[in-house]
Amino acid sequence: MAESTVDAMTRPDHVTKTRRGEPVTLLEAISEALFEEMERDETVFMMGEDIGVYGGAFKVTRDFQSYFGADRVIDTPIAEAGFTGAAAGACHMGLRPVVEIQFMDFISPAYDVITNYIATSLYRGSGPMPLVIRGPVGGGNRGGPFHSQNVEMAFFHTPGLKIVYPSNPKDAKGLMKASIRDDNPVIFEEHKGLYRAPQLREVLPDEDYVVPLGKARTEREGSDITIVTYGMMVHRSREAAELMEAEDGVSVEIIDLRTLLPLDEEAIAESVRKTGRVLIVHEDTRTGGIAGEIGMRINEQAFEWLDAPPLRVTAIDAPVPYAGPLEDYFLPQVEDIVAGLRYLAAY
Amino acid sequence: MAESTVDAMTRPDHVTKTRRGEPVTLLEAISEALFEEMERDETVFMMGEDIGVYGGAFKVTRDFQSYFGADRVIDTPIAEAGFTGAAAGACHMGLRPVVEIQFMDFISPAYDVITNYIATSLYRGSGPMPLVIRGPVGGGNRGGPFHSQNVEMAFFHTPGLKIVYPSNPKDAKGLMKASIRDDNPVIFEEHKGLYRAPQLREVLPDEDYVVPLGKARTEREGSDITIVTYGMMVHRSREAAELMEAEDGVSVEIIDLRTLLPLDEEAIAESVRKTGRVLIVHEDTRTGGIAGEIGMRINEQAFEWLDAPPLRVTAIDAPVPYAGPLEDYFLPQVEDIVAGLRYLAAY
Amino acid sequence: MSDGSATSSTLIAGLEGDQLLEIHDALVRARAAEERLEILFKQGHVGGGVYRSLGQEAGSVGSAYALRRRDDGTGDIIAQTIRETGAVFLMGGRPLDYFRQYLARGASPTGGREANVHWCDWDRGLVGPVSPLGTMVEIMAGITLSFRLKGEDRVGLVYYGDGASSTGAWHEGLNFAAVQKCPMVLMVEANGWAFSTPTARQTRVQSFTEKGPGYGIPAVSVDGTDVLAVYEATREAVESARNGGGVHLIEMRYYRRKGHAQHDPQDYVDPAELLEWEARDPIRRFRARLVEEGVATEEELDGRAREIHDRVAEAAEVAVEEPLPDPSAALDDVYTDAGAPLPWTRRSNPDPRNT
Amino acid sequence: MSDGSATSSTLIAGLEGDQLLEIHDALVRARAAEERLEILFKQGHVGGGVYRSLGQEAGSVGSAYALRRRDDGTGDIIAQTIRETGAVFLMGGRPLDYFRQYLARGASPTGGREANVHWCDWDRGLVGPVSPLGTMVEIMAGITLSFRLKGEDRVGLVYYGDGASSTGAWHEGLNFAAVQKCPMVLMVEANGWAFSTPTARQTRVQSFTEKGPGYGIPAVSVDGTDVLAVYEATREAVESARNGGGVHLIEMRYYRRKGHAQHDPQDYVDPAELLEWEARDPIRRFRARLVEEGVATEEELDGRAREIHDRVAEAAEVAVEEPLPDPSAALDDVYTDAGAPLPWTRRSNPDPRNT
Ligand SMILES: Cc1ncc(C[n+]2csc(CCOP(=O)(O)OP(=O)(O)O)c2C)c(N)n1
Ligand SMILES: Cc1ncc(C[n+]2csc(CCOP(=O)(O)OP(=O)(O)O)c2C)c(N)n1
Ligand SMILES: [Mg+2]
Ligand SMILES: [Mg+2]
Repeated sequence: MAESTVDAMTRPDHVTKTRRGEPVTLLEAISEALFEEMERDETVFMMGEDIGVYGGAFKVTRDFQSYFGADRVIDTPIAEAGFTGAAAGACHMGLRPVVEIQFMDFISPAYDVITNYIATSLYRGSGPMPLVIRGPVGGGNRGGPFHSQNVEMAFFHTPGLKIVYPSNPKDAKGLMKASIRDDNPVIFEEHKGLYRAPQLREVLPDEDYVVPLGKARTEREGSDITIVTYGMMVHRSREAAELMEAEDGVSVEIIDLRTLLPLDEEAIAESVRKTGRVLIVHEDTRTGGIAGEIGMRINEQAFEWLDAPPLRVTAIDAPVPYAGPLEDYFLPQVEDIVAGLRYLAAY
Repeated sequence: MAESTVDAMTRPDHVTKTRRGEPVTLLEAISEALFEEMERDETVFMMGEDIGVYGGAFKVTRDFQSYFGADRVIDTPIAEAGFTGAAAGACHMGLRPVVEIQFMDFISPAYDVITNYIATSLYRGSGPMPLVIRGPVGGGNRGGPFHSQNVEMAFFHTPGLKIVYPSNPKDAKGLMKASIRDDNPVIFEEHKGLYRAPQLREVLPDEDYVVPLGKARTEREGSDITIVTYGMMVHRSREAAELMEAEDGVSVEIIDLRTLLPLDEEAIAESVRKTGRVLIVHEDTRTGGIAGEIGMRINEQAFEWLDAPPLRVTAIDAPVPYAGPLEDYFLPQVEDIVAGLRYLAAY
Repeated sequence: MSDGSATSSTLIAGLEGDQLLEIHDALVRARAAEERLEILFKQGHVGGGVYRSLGQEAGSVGSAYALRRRDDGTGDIIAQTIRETGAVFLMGGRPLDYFRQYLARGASPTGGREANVHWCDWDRGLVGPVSPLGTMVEIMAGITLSFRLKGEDRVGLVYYGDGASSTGAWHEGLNFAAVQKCPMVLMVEANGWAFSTPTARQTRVQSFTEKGPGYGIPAVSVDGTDVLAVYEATREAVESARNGGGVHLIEMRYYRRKGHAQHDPQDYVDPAELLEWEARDPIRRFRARLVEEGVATEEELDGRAREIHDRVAEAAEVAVEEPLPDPSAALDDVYTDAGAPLPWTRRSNPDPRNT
Repeated sequence: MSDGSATSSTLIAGLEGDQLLEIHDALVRARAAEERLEILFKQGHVGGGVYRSLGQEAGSVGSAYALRRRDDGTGDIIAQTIRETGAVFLMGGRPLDYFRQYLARGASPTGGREANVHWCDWDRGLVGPVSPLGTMVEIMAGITLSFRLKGEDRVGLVYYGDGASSTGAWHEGLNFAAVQKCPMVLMVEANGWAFSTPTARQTRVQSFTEKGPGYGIPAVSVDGTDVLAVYEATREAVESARNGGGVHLIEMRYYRRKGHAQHDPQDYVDPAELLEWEARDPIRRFRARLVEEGVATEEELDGRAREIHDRVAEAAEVAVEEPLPDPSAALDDVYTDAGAPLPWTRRSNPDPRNT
């Protein structure tokens, strides 16, 4: 586009770690994906609050503006509906915008334009929406009710949208690239608790890879019980699975959904047909959570194979409280998953 | 309140039919409930677009303004977020506002204030929210993508809210009174296709009755299969049930949820424990629809009693199309329910 | 009746006779199509709402006439409202498609999925609007931002009524566009009403030009019944926007002479006001003007009008004869890479399993 | 440094010496509490974000001082922001509760469920704000609408930063309140920044008073570092609102001298600007003024300041010693008639069935 000036000499260090064979965090993996896509395709540009000079509240786009210019990394007014709607307009003109919502909790003012305009554009004959709406989600950081939300269920019910929620750096980079290249609007959730988690740091393939949307991943093979989960809960589930293996000799398979919409029904059904027992684990609140849809898909696709009811472990049905003890109580813990697995194992 | 002037002599005819022993439509039942509550409790007042002079797009509040005055029936600017938020402020000051959304599709600009402020007020220590947000929903009227939506799943996932969706005049009146008297925020959905449906016209008890929130109703007793449904689909389900009885000799029980949130889990489980087979029917789209949560509750409460998988009949996963043939294809039809019941009966 | 402002404006407008006649035809075509639509509605051909722009045609035609109109996707773009029949036709939208949309025909631009003027044509510069008011300001902000980013000297014109100005979307979109200096012109259709709500219950401003300074953008008010006045005001704003002048606001003052939609009896409106505005009918005004200035005779204009009415009637006939869409088309185009799945209950032998 | 405007304003303000000292103490208390909070933060006592109002204390104290402050639920009401520590204390909010909120103590007004100044006290006239910007204009519109409907002569003051003015909620709430002639005053905290975004990238207006006419409301701008100037401007607006004058807007011009929150190094800020505004420190200014006018001596003021710092330190101590909330309190108060159900996995012997 007009004023973008790409100077290969000054690529910021923190987006070239993979080229240098260094391990990256989930946050750095996302930064690399965004940076590489902007270099690869000049129709990709970004809008959001404080993403330019400041590099974003979590520094995901640090130094992007000085590298790509202020026309490709645009600091917006505080107007989630305004700039998300504007991004939709840009899609019509052949651009591929990526908008950052500073905290995904603040996507709510854009609920109208996302569900009514963006999700319906193709169906109404107005054309595709190659748009990515990304930002930090999730609890455990003492952020209180408005800096801790998971937003998938605000949009999961809207046909036309895709929803992505990575659990590790490798997936995050590949999924972000796939999302940017997808011609449909994608809501991309990045868990604050995973952003810089040191234990997730890994060396990524130094190549232009994508992780296809709509395909789940087997995080861990197992034969007795299936856990269907995503995001932060993949890791709590692994802890629980290892504990079950060690203490109870129960073998737990973990399906990491990666993409929530469209849901990889086949991967879920296949695992359940193998184990006959399933626990759905999500960090989000219970009633109306995604576990319902997953359970229903299992009823439809694998009922005959069930040896026990599909059950779920989730956050409690309340806003996200601020105080540590309250928030920890609000969130699903490893002990909850273990309790759920034990109940299913004994069923 | 200050300027409300109640003159018993001039009560509009259309809100006194029950007193005169005349049958009422679902729309008239709601008008009566609103009118009687405003007479009973002067802290009740209304805001919305065109509800005053015009009496509302569907005339639910016809003549209310001339009767109760312009301070209790307020014509607002086109600002769903603005006047819904203002209604929340009025709750804090001891008032009990009822806001009309002209078409519930347009509640989306208020999504932010409803989910983040209104639903969390009590939890944040700001006090109760005796607020009713009501308006027309539902398809079948050739309204197209923005005048046909069902909005329950936009809010079903938000703890702190209640959601009501009546299927007949008697329930509608009692549920509206209960909603206005409830100290929690209630989203009240009124199906356009039921508003004036002549076959629903009935004589209501001439007394101040309420239908408690959170309690389902058995629309029809049966022994072989349970249908869990609400709103317009109660009537399509009845048609299907009668056809099954007549043609297949299958006895179908129909549970009319009436309140979607909180969900009457007990009533659902009880019926399923009796029949062992369940079909969930909703007009809203499939993925992320309420059938998921209902199926999950059944898994949790009545799995042992299931002789077949809990299944669902819903609208297709798309926006609501305008053309008759498209919209009819989009919506669940009696034939779909029959097909679902036959599958379960044969399972 | 002729007034100075108008006389001067013809000269200033500097339009040739055939251009003036083109404008005349556009005005007549808009009204003819809407009148024909009303007939189809009364005959039961229209499922959804039917909207009129009676008395607002000059605003619609005059503003769109100031645009760079192309059919290859390189021209200016408008976001039309239900009151912009005239602009839609001027941009290249066909009366046939207009009727197809209202009649939900399978051959309509949206395949029967959407109604009325809610259709998109990127070649001719028509955005596909949605109903939630205010949204299109946000969308047009992004479209015109793209023009600036790509260095294209195109302009976007977004129409909205007085009522839409109360929405948060209108505000967020307008402020964003203003800060980003987007080549966007916001046309405020100040027709006195939002459904049954008078402008005074919508806002405290006397004129929407008062909102300009709050966004740091120029704003002018124009007589929306004077097609040339609207044309000139729009041409100026559009040229300024095209040359880096950023966002402009133009208030068109006129009156909604019909109800909000067909079903609205307008019983809340003072009949005297209606008569008053009928006397300022934009088409009668412009006709008189053309005759006065010797651009055409009454007879010539009658002839053109008859011709236009005939063409419009033919288009309506064609649309009426066309079929509704194939039901299963409801499943298509939910995603670029997938449609909605066929309901399991509609399979030849119903089964929820994907087998 | 003393300037004419200020001198004249003391007189006009017509405040007694003890009132002036009350204002002085309020300014000092706000800053003392925030400085103490910063210490607690560095000691690791605070989980959430820590916000400062350094340089904005005069706007906070001066405006709230103009209100009818009560502790029985009959007075005026404010919707505070994170920059309004001074106003919160003036209204009757206690430093102890302030620390409890930030430290998420079980005894905090929100029982540890919410953070910072996001707490509600209807007796003293504090609304419990939420984070999504703009929302509180809508809420306050309804609170003040209620005052009008109930015939109470109370006023609502809603504070918001320059950045919040870009939100649709701000617009919808303000326009609604203006049309409804609500007794509401909107205080625009024009501190030059929204996080890292300068006001010029937020809006094209030079002053937020330019937004007044777009809502048909009076708007004035005031030096936000001059506590008496803010007091007088607010008093006038509040009295007008109280007497049926409808909505007013007041822009407080000052500067956010600290980062957006603790974690913000402010590296995007020109240090020269910081020095410039430090020279206009509202507390130093007002102290000098009091001494100049002979209201108090340096020593007296030092004594009062020491006293206040001690009290604040004590409150902090108390809060630090207090326990965090009981975990299961997370389940309460979701509905007036029900809490969240206990997770089935946490029952003595886990079972999903309600038995
Ligand atoms: C957000 C939203 N709320 C409500 C409506 C319903 N509605 C459709 S048109 C209309 C009135 C619009 O008035 P105005 O903007 O002045 O346009 P006009 O009809 O006068 O041309 C309303 C309230 C809507 N479309 N969108
Ligand atoms: C709708 C919304 N979007 C984003 C945020 C994140 N956020 C919190 S404060 C802030 C900056 C606010 O700036 P301003 O309104 O000027 O207040 P100040 O911090 O300068 O006092 C932002 C962007 C938010 N709280 N709400
Ligand atoms: Mg209008
Ligand atoms: Mg600021």
